[in-house]
Amino acid sequence: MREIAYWQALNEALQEEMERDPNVFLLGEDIGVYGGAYGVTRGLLEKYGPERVMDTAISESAITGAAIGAAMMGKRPVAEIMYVDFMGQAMDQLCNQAAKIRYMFGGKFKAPMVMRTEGGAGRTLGAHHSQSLEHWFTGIPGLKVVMPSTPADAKGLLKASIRDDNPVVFIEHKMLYKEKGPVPDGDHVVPLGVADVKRQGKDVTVVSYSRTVLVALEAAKILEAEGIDVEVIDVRTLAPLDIKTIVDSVKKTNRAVVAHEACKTGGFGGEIGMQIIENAFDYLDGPVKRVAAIDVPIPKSPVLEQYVIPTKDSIIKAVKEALA
Amino acid sequence: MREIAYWQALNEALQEEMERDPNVFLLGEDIGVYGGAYGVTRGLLEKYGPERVMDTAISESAITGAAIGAAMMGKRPVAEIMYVDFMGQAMDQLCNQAAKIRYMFGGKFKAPMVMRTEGGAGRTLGAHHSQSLEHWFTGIPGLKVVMPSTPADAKGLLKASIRDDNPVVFIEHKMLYKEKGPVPDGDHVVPLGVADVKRQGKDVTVVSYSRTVLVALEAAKILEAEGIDVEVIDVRTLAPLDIKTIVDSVKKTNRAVVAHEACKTGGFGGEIGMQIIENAFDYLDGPVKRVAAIDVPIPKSPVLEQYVIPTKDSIIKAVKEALA
Amino acid sequence: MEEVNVKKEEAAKLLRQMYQIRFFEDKIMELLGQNVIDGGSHLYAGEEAVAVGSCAGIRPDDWIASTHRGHGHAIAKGGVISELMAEIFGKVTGCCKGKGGSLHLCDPATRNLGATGIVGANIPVAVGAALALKKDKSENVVLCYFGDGAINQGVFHESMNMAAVWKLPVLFICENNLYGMSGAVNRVTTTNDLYTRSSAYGVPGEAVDGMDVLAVKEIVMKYAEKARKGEGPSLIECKTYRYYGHSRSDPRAYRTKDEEKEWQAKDPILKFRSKVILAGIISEAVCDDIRAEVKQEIEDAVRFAMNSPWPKPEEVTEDLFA
Amino acid sequence: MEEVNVKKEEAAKLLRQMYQIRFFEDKIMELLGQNVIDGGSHLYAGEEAVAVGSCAGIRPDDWIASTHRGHGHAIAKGGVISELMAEIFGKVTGCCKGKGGSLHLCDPATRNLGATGIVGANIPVAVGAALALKKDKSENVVLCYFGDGAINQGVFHESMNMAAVWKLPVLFICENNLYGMSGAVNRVTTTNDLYTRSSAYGVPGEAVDGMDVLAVKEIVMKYAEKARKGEGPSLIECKTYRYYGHSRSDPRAYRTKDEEKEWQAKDPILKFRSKVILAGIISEAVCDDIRAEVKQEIEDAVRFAMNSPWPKPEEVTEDLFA
Ligand SMILES: Cc1ncc(C[n+]2csc(CCOP(=O)(O)OP(=O)(O)O)c2C)c(N)n1
Ligand SMILES: Cc1ncc(C[n+]2csc(CCOP(=O)(O)OP(=O)(O)O)c2C)c(N)n1
Ligand SMILES: [Mg+2]
Ligand SMILES: [Mg+2]
Repeated sequence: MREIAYWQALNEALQEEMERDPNVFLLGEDIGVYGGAYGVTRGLLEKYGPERVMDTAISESAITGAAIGAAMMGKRPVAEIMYVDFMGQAMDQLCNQAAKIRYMFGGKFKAPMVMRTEGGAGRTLGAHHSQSLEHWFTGIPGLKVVMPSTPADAKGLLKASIRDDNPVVFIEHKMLYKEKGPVPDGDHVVPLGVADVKRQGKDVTVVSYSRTVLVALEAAKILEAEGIDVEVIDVRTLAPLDIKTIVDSVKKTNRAVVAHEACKTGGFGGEIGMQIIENAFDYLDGPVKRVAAIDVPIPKSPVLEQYVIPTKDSIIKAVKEALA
Repeated sequence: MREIAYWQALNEALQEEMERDPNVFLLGEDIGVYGGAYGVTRGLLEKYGPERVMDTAISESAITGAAIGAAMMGKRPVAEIMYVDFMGQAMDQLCNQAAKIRYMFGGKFKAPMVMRTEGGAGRTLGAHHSQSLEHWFTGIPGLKVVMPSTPADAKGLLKASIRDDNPVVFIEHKMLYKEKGPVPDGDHVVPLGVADVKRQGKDVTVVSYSRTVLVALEAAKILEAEGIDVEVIDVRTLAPLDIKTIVDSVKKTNRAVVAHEACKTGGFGGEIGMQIIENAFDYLDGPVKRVAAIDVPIPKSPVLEQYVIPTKDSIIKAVKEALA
Repeated sequence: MEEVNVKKEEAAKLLRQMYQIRFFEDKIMELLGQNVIDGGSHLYAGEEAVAVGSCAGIRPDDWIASTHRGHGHAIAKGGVISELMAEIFGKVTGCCKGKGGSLHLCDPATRNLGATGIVGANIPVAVGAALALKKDKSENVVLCYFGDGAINQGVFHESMNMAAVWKLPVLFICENNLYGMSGAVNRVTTTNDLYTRSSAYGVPGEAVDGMDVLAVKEIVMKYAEKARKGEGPSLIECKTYRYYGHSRSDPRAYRTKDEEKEWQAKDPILKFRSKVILAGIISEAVCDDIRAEVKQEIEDAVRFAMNSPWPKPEEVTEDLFA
Repeated sequence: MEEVNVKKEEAAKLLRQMYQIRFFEDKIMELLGQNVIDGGSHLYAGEEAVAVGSCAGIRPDDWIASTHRGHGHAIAKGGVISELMAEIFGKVTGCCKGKGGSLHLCDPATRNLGATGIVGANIPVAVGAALALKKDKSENVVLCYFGDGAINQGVFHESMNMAAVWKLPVLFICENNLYGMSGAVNRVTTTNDLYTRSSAYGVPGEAVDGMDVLAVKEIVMKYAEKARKGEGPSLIECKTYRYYGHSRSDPRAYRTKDEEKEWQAKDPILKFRSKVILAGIISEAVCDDIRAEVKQEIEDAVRFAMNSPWPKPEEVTEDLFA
């Protein structure tokens, strides 16, 4: 299979969906000539023109609101918020308007829109450009939340998100854009709400998403050499969460570790862990373990930044504790 | 002990702290002549004048930012956001600025401020005036989060919050303002970060906060008649969470139920449950149970609203399941 | 004698709609007082000329975006009164199946994009709807209502700018009723004339007597035509007044009884009614008939709402996802 | 000959500060290119006259609130260059102990309230600081910097209004360098003259040549005096240009080489330098000395940063709570 980078996969998804459906359009800051802060919209202005690739002012609330209004009228906006850290400005529009429009209006309107953004640490950008804020959205009924880890998933899930009739928060990871991976040809769509077993194993289940999946896979490889067989589940869609796939795995391995880059306290890992407890308590040989960022804003200093976020070593340690 | 209402207890706390420290001042919408949407600031404008009780325009971002700037300069602002539902407008200022100012500036500035707000369902106000959004804040390192259930705690915790050198999100509950309870005379301060065992019991631990504590106490009373002895823990401060008190209780009862009015998925109950698992797994006779709102926006219709949020019946049911 | 530029049929319609709003709101106040209904309702009484005049100034297939004080908008745009009433009760026959309530009335059939409980939050949504219209090369426009208080929300600024840059067919209708909840316009801003804010965005702004239904209609028609021609947005400030308190419990300590009387003397319904009678456009008898019919209509709506079933608990999870 | 209204000592200081900023930024660019440092740095080269002129127009005990493009502000306000450099490296000797980085420089000692990575987010914070000053009946003022892009954030609007209503001692300094990241002012707004936005709030607004350090100083002094006297805020638009791309990877496709050259021809340092030499205020030799000294100072700062230790992992949880 051909290998392309994550950013390219996203770019393809946008192009293919824009070709397929004239109602799809993009709006956001610096997505036109600039091509997006991480290059995902490169070439699209040239191809589709300024009416379908709309550069905006630095106005995250209005960007989000405009997407909602257009979506209610039958368009399929894909709005970009440059960093998830800037979602603070868009929270009312996203969580009070987009998420609730269908329900509070008794099903009479819908808001089929995608909010593309990116998050995560790793580029030593400090406290305002490195966060993992998915927990803001996962606790809001009415939103779907997607966080792909591979180019193939990035493409397939973005296409599914654009076709979904609901608001989808689509969070990419800044350290993944240049990662390459195989992506199937043709209309590659990955359904929302379906987790993916990225590695089969029988000793312990590691549940993760976004970049941390790759870290978990590295850890699994190292542990393999020590005779520990790790199953790695990529939830891919945090909301709705495919708890069945996770529970099936835990019933097999009897041990679970949840790993993500968000802070430990209040992060989505607690939710995953709790659902494992609720659904597979009797199968567990020990407590569910969490590997997550230390509870601080992401510090600038490269040494501190690396110390704060999960590494393969911290996952290895947790897996061993889970097996102890 | 004298009995006063929750709103009065809060009002007393504000008055006493304004008397004690001239740096304390209030700002927010309709807190002056109007006295606040739920009357908490009644009489304060008359007593302290418009320089210490500052009515603002409907500008939640600027209210929050102004509080931060004043706090950095040595003031002790208590800002009011009328409903927690309107925090969407203030998220950047609160979570990116207030929460991070001390850390990202290497300790060189601090932001001693209180963001008072209220939340919860029960008045059939619909999707935009009934939410429980504490999970937005509990996942942000740098914020303290307080949710009192009784007049005494409301007073004592608000005083402690005002004296605290960090940003504190103080979330009241709209259905509690008129609830009366005993409040000690004098300088009644309740330290942040300390849970309170609101009812001793030996069979099962119910962990809760805010209005749901009262619901849990009602449930406990009914269960008592059936011979089930429930311990009810009011965490009071969600961040920092006093996990020790919770774990000590679970070690005694071996069974835990977490109950709150926020949505189940992504709510703070998952975090509490997960921390119980991490700290007391071997003491548990069964999975931690959650009682929480159904995962929908709060519907207007009174029948649906009551159906969505936890009731004493749902807590009783969960306790019995935990014991089964 | 002042020339009154309205045909008989339309005069009757405008009067009927204003009565509908007034009696609808008076009835809600009564029902709240009797604890027949609960929850918050922000009543539109006193401001009828704004919603009715502005909706008369656009076409039936144009759109509106409404607010927390939205009953008047929904009625003026042609919403089914009994369904609006049932929604405020929280009944399943309501326009949102009882899930929305007073703060969230909506109606795709009459092209009402719906109300929001968050002050100012409909503004960027209206801009987005106008963007969709422009993309479709439609001739339609969007009326976006909001209050004097909402104008101090950040989204107002972002949205005005976006609409101006993209020359979108949206009319920003500022309902300046002098107060937010209690905050007087001239104490929370540095002016009483909020239309002047449009100049910051290179957008035309104009104030109008919001107690005069024909004046409101006229100005909205003027700017709607501009918008249809691709000339972009406008900001229209309607000077008006809400008769009731912000909500039922509001003792209105921030304003005087004199001020209330002053504005009641400019009552939009009485004023319009006497004007059209005086001009011989419709007779007093016809006006009285309309009044009586509307009274009955509201009673019927209440009965409809009362007799309607509550939503069933199983329905609670419906309508979340499409 | 144009009259040059500056004393020798001050001219030397202004020139020195502008050189400090220029060479600091050139050095950062070099270090980024060599991968000696990492992370985002938004460079201030080209805009020196704005920070230096405005800080010269206020008192040492006045305050500033800075932005993502904040190195220049920190230096102009008198920050310790080596500590600023070390912060950008992420070293423990940095002004924020390595926890902040380029986007979060701050310094209570020089009354710099700090920079934020969130566009516009410092604006309400500056308003709050000015509120505190007013409460204390202080004569001090706050300078609040932000870009042409930030002016389209909702907080700008809310903050301007609040500062106007409360007549707070804050000067809003809009650094109009023609672009956000790539968004040209006249494509994301309907004007090129952003100072005009102040009128919406009843606040005075004025534009100034942001390449002329003395002009900037003068206008800031004028409005700072007004603010000290309780006359409230002002909006000062400084027309300027950033020489480098938005960030290192920016190919600058949104602007032309010609435009860049045009602005470089107005270089604030060269312009000021030749002006003061021509006017006989300081000699060319002294200017060259200053230049050389600053070059050395920057080299020293880099050495200091290089030789400084990294923060220790155990320090990672320090400084979160007071
Ligand atoms: C963002 C937000 N802040 C505050 C409120 C509370 N609130 C509801 S209505 C209102 C006053 C609104 O004033 P205005 O915009 O003038 O509309 P009016 O009620 O006068 O029609 C306030 C403060 C809210 N609903 N949303
Ligand atoms: C709220 C927010 N939106 C977007 C960004 C990304 N961003 C960083 S700087 C910048 C451009 C800012 O433009 P301007 O305000 O003109 O300042 P300049 O960089 O030109 O000095 C953008 C879009 C951000 N940091 N914060
Ligand atoms: Mg009003
Ligand atoms: Mg700029």
